[in-house]
Amino acid sequence: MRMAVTTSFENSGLSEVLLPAIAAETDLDVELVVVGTGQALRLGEAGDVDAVLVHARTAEEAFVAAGHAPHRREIMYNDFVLVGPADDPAGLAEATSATEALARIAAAEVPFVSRGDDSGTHKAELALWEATGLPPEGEWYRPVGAGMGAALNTAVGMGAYVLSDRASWLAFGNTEGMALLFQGDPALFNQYAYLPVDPGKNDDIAGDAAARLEDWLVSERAQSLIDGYRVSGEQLFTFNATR
Amino acid sequence: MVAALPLTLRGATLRRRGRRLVGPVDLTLGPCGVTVAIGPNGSGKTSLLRMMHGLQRVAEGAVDWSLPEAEARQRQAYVFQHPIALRRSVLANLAYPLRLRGVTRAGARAKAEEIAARFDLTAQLGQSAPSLSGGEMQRLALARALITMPEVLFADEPCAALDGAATREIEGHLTAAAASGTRLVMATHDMGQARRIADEVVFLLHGRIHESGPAARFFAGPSTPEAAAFLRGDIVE
Amino acid sequence: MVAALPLTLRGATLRRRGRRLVGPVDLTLGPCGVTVAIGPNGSGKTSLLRMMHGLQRVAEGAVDWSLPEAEARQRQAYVFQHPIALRRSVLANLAYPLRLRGVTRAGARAKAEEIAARFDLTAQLGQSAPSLSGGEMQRLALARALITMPEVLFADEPCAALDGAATREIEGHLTAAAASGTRLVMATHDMGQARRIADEVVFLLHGRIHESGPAARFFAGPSTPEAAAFLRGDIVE
Amino acid sequence: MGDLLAGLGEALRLIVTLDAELIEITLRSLRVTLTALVIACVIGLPLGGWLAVRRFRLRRAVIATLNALIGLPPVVVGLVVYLLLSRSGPFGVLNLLFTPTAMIIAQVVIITPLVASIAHQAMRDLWSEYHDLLISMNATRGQRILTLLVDGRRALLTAALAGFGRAIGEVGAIMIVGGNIDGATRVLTTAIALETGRGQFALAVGLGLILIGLALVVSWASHWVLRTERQGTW
Amino acid sequence: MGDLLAGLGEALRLIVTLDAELIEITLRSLRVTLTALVIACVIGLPLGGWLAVRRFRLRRAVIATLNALIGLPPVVVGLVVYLLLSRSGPFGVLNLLFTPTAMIIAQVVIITPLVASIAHQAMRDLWSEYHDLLISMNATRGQRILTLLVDGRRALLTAALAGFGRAIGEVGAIMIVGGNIDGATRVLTTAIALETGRGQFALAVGLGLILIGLALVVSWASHWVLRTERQGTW
Ligand SMILES: Nc1ncnc2c1ncn2[C@@H]1O[C@H](COP(=O)(O)OP(=O)(O)OP(=O)(O)O)[C@@H](O)[C@H]1O
Ligand SMILES: Nc1ncnc2c1ncn2[C@@H]1O[C@H](COP(=O)(O)OP(=O)(O)OP(=O)(O)O)[C@@H](O)[C@H]1O
Ligand SMILES: [Mg+2]
Ligand SMILES: [Mg+2]
Repeated sequence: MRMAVTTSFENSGLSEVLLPAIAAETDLDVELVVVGTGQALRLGEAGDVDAVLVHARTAEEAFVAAGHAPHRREIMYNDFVLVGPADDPAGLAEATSATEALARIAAAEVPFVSRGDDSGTHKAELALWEATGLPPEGEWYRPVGAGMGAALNTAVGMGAYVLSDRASWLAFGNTEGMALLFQGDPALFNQYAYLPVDPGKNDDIAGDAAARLEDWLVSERAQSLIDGYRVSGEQLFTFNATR
Repeated sequence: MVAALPLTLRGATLRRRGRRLVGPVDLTLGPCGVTVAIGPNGSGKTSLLRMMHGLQRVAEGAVDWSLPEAEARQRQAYVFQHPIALRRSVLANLAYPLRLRGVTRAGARAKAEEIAARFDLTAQLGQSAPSLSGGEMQRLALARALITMPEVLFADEPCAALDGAATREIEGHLTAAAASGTRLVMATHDMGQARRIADEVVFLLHGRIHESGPAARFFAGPSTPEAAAFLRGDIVE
Repeated sequence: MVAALPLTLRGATLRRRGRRLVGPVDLTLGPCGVTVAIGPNGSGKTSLLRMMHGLQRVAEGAVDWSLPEAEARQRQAYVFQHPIALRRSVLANLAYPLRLRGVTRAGARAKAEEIAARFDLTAQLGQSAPSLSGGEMQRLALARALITMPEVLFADEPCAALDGAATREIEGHLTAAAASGTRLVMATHDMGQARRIADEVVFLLHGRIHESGPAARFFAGPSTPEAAAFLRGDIVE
Repeated sequence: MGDLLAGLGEALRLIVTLDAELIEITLRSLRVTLTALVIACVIGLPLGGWLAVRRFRLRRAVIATLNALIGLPPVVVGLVVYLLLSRSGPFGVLNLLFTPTAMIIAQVVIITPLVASIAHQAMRDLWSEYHDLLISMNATRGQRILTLLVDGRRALLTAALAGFGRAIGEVGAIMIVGGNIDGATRVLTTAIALETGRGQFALAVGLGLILIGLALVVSWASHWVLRTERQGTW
Repeated sequence: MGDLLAGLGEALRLIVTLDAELIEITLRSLRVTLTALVIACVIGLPLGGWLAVRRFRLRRAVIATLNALIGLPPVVVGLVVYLLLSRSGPFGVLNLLFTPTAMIIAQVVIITPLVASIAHQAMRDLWSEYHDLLISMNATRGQRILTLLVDGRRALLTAALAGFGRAIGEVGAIMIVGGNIDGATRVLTTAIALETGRGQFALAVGLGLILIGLALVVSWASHWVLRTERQGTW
């Protein structure tokens, strides 16, 4: 079976832990198609993949409402973090909330890289800006229209701040001169959900396999793997599926 | 076998970018004999031969063979003023026209070797054709044209690069071909050669046929002063 | 002005893929006169001229000018057996060697027009050179070679495609050039021409100089049977 | 700079340890690209020859169009092939999406105009040399094209190598139609893109060096096989 | 199929409304690509000519290498240029990263081998025709190359157009070094990649059609200007 996932999931490296376990325990051969959030949902809509794993709640709900998936199953979450130049010109380290952190960036007019691609991360970022009440506009605000990895690379190259999911940041190799500067606000919560594609779309959709994968993903075995996944000693994802 | 000849040209005219290169030409080419086109440089000998052969489309008038054009073309061969060699060996060049006609590789090879011997090219068979000397190249071009035993052979100054002995030998091949039924249409600057082998002469001047007729009569006494001047080797205006 | 001549060949040999095309040749070319290379097809006339001009590197022996090679080359010109035309107009072809030497566009143009008039190419000046007729092309090649007034001119069968009148006219140009100091080295198949203009004859056979000497003596009575046979137009083995 | 050196080290490490995954994706890269190249040559070389020997009214426009199609943006080609092969698309029943076949299709679309353009350009000169002779010998159109292809084979090498290079280095289209699925459609370029996205530059550069090495080997080998640049003219 | 038609509609809409952003990124695409092409031609055409006229021991190897470099994977080129231009890299002080200049640099690296290879191939034939004459006339090496470039200009058009096509459709490298920054470095191809990632396939196809249209206009115009395919040989 094929599952479309977002780049942040693939970049985190979690898939390399889960896939072998899935193969061993359910004899499902899961192939990951790694694309942007919008593209992932379009692949599901066209029936080209059997399931979708993304993190963009509004879009997911619309997907279910349009009948492309029978339901949406929350699996796990991680969180977003604000990353920026290690010398922290905007003083994020002193911020007490995510909105305050962004407000500091806007006030200092230091470069900020935005995904700008309508992905889950991008939507979360826009929601945060809205909460600050400040319009993210100006020379310092750089929407790069690219995936998480490319946006991180751009931010590193520019010495800019960027909102990243924790997983992508921790797994990221090119961290030169950059540091994690703000984290922990509940507003930065990032929920991943599993959407099995409606098997009625065409005959080739492996609805049965998608259901079995869903069962595995919410199993205790999956929970221990997800919660136990560490990069540089840090836990990346937290399992929160309801059984 | 129906013959491709006679060939009839009626008011045939060749133009290039507005300029009239040849014509209008009216001419009938009967079934046998040797026709030699003569005339000063740039008078249109090459253009006339190319037009007859169908390499150049006429702007006005008509060039008619007795057979449909494709069939007639199949029975002709042409030796160019600047020989064109395929970038292959001499052997492959000789075999090429036969291969085009579907002759087997072995059959074509045998025939090519046979004709190479007749044209004194055996030593060069394996050599790359573009590296031949001027005279060898011209012999190759002639041999390649004759290998299909064409009904009509156009030859544009086929002996210009040949030494005395080779010229006479090639003339021998040409007259032998003519005797065995190949209609020969040839352009030459060598008046001695024209005298030796022509049955019929076409004297061109400024793209038109200025005088034509049986060779014997023409060389004995051309009827126009220009032709007379040309035969004397004087400049013709 | 120091002269590029005399040219000395000592044991000069040309090879291609193991085969000896020419040589070993020992020859000295003095400062004036007309040397004509004759010999059957494939005897190595073209190869000898190319070797002297430096177009082909010798495998053994030496080709020595009295000046360093680059300077000597600057004073030579070569007319190829198959004329090579730049894909430009006749005017641009004529002006090209002057432009290479840094002559201004206007200056080169004026000279080109002047020489075109002498070689009867004025009507063709704007025409694309590759579309010239065989004889016109050969006149172009000669004119282009003479436009720089070279000290040495190599000409490989420069009249093969020319009609009788043009041949005599070109011979006139060549002897005029020779008279005004251009050293002429020429290959030809036309024994009449060789007799008319040669001061010195080099008779080649199988890539070697079989006989050479003053033209008058050679044509009056060659000392080898092969040369005699060649002059009679017989096949030379 | 450090990353570049590290990339070199990475490339060496992957090669000397004969990394199993590296071998797998390298072989897949080669298989996809060579298959696409063969198809593109089978279409493009005769097409180039045909355009060289055939005179028709729209010829110039066709050649100019072919030249322009070299610029087909890979992402768009990928997208269009995706839409056609998608299960909801017209060829969905073939179930080709996210398979090497789909990648081959996309690559064929991308490189055929390049191969045909270069081939046409190479054979146009040869045709102007052969034109009179082949017309005079009454060669059929097919025979003319075949003769040009055979006698111009060394010039066509550039066309084939350009097509190979374009295909082996391509990533935009095959990413979309292949999906970069580990073990199924991952090839060198998509792996490089993945590692770049992960910020693993040394690994990405290392894979890139291996890819360039592959292109060098293929180019040298084909030049050697065709014995180019040896003899003067042919 | 619906998406393809919608893409056509989208393209028409963008064009007839003279969408300001479309015009901006289209002009930027053209500026970046044409600048890169000019630089690549200034390097590649004489290099191709030089390889045609010069005989030296490693010539074959150099030509084969040049042919292989056509296959430089754009992502790797982008990465290396990124590493060189990044603030911690050797040319960091120039502050060129994420500017159109960086994109031009990457494109020059990508298309120069293609331009030089095709140019070499085109001029090799012409050189074998002119060889004897130019040697005999004692033309300097520069004059030889210049003559080949001038007399072979129509054949070189294919080289230039291939380079243009490759550059205008390229996305992998310029995405990395340009960053696809809205209003600064976004060009047609990066916009297409963005819309594809967003699942806005119609818009992506629409932009793609505009890009292809651009390539067609450039190709037709240059064929028309050089009056190719008009006269027989030249
Ligand atoms: N494409 C062309 N454009 C313009 N003029 C042309 C073209 N082709 C040929 N000509 C001219 O047409 C005239 C006749 O040429 P043609 O080759 O038929 O002469 P020819 O009698 O064979 O001369 P030669 O004895 O020198 O070979 C020449 O003046 C030539 O310059
Ligand atoms: N590249 C080559 N490889 C092999 N043989 C060659 C090569 N070039 C020339 N030859 C041979 O060398 C011999 C001499 O050639 P050359 O052109 O010098 O003869 P030539 O005296 O000028 O003859 P012609 O009167 O026919 O022009 C010929 O037999 C030719 O086939
Ligand atoms: Mg003629
Ligand atoms: Mg010769």
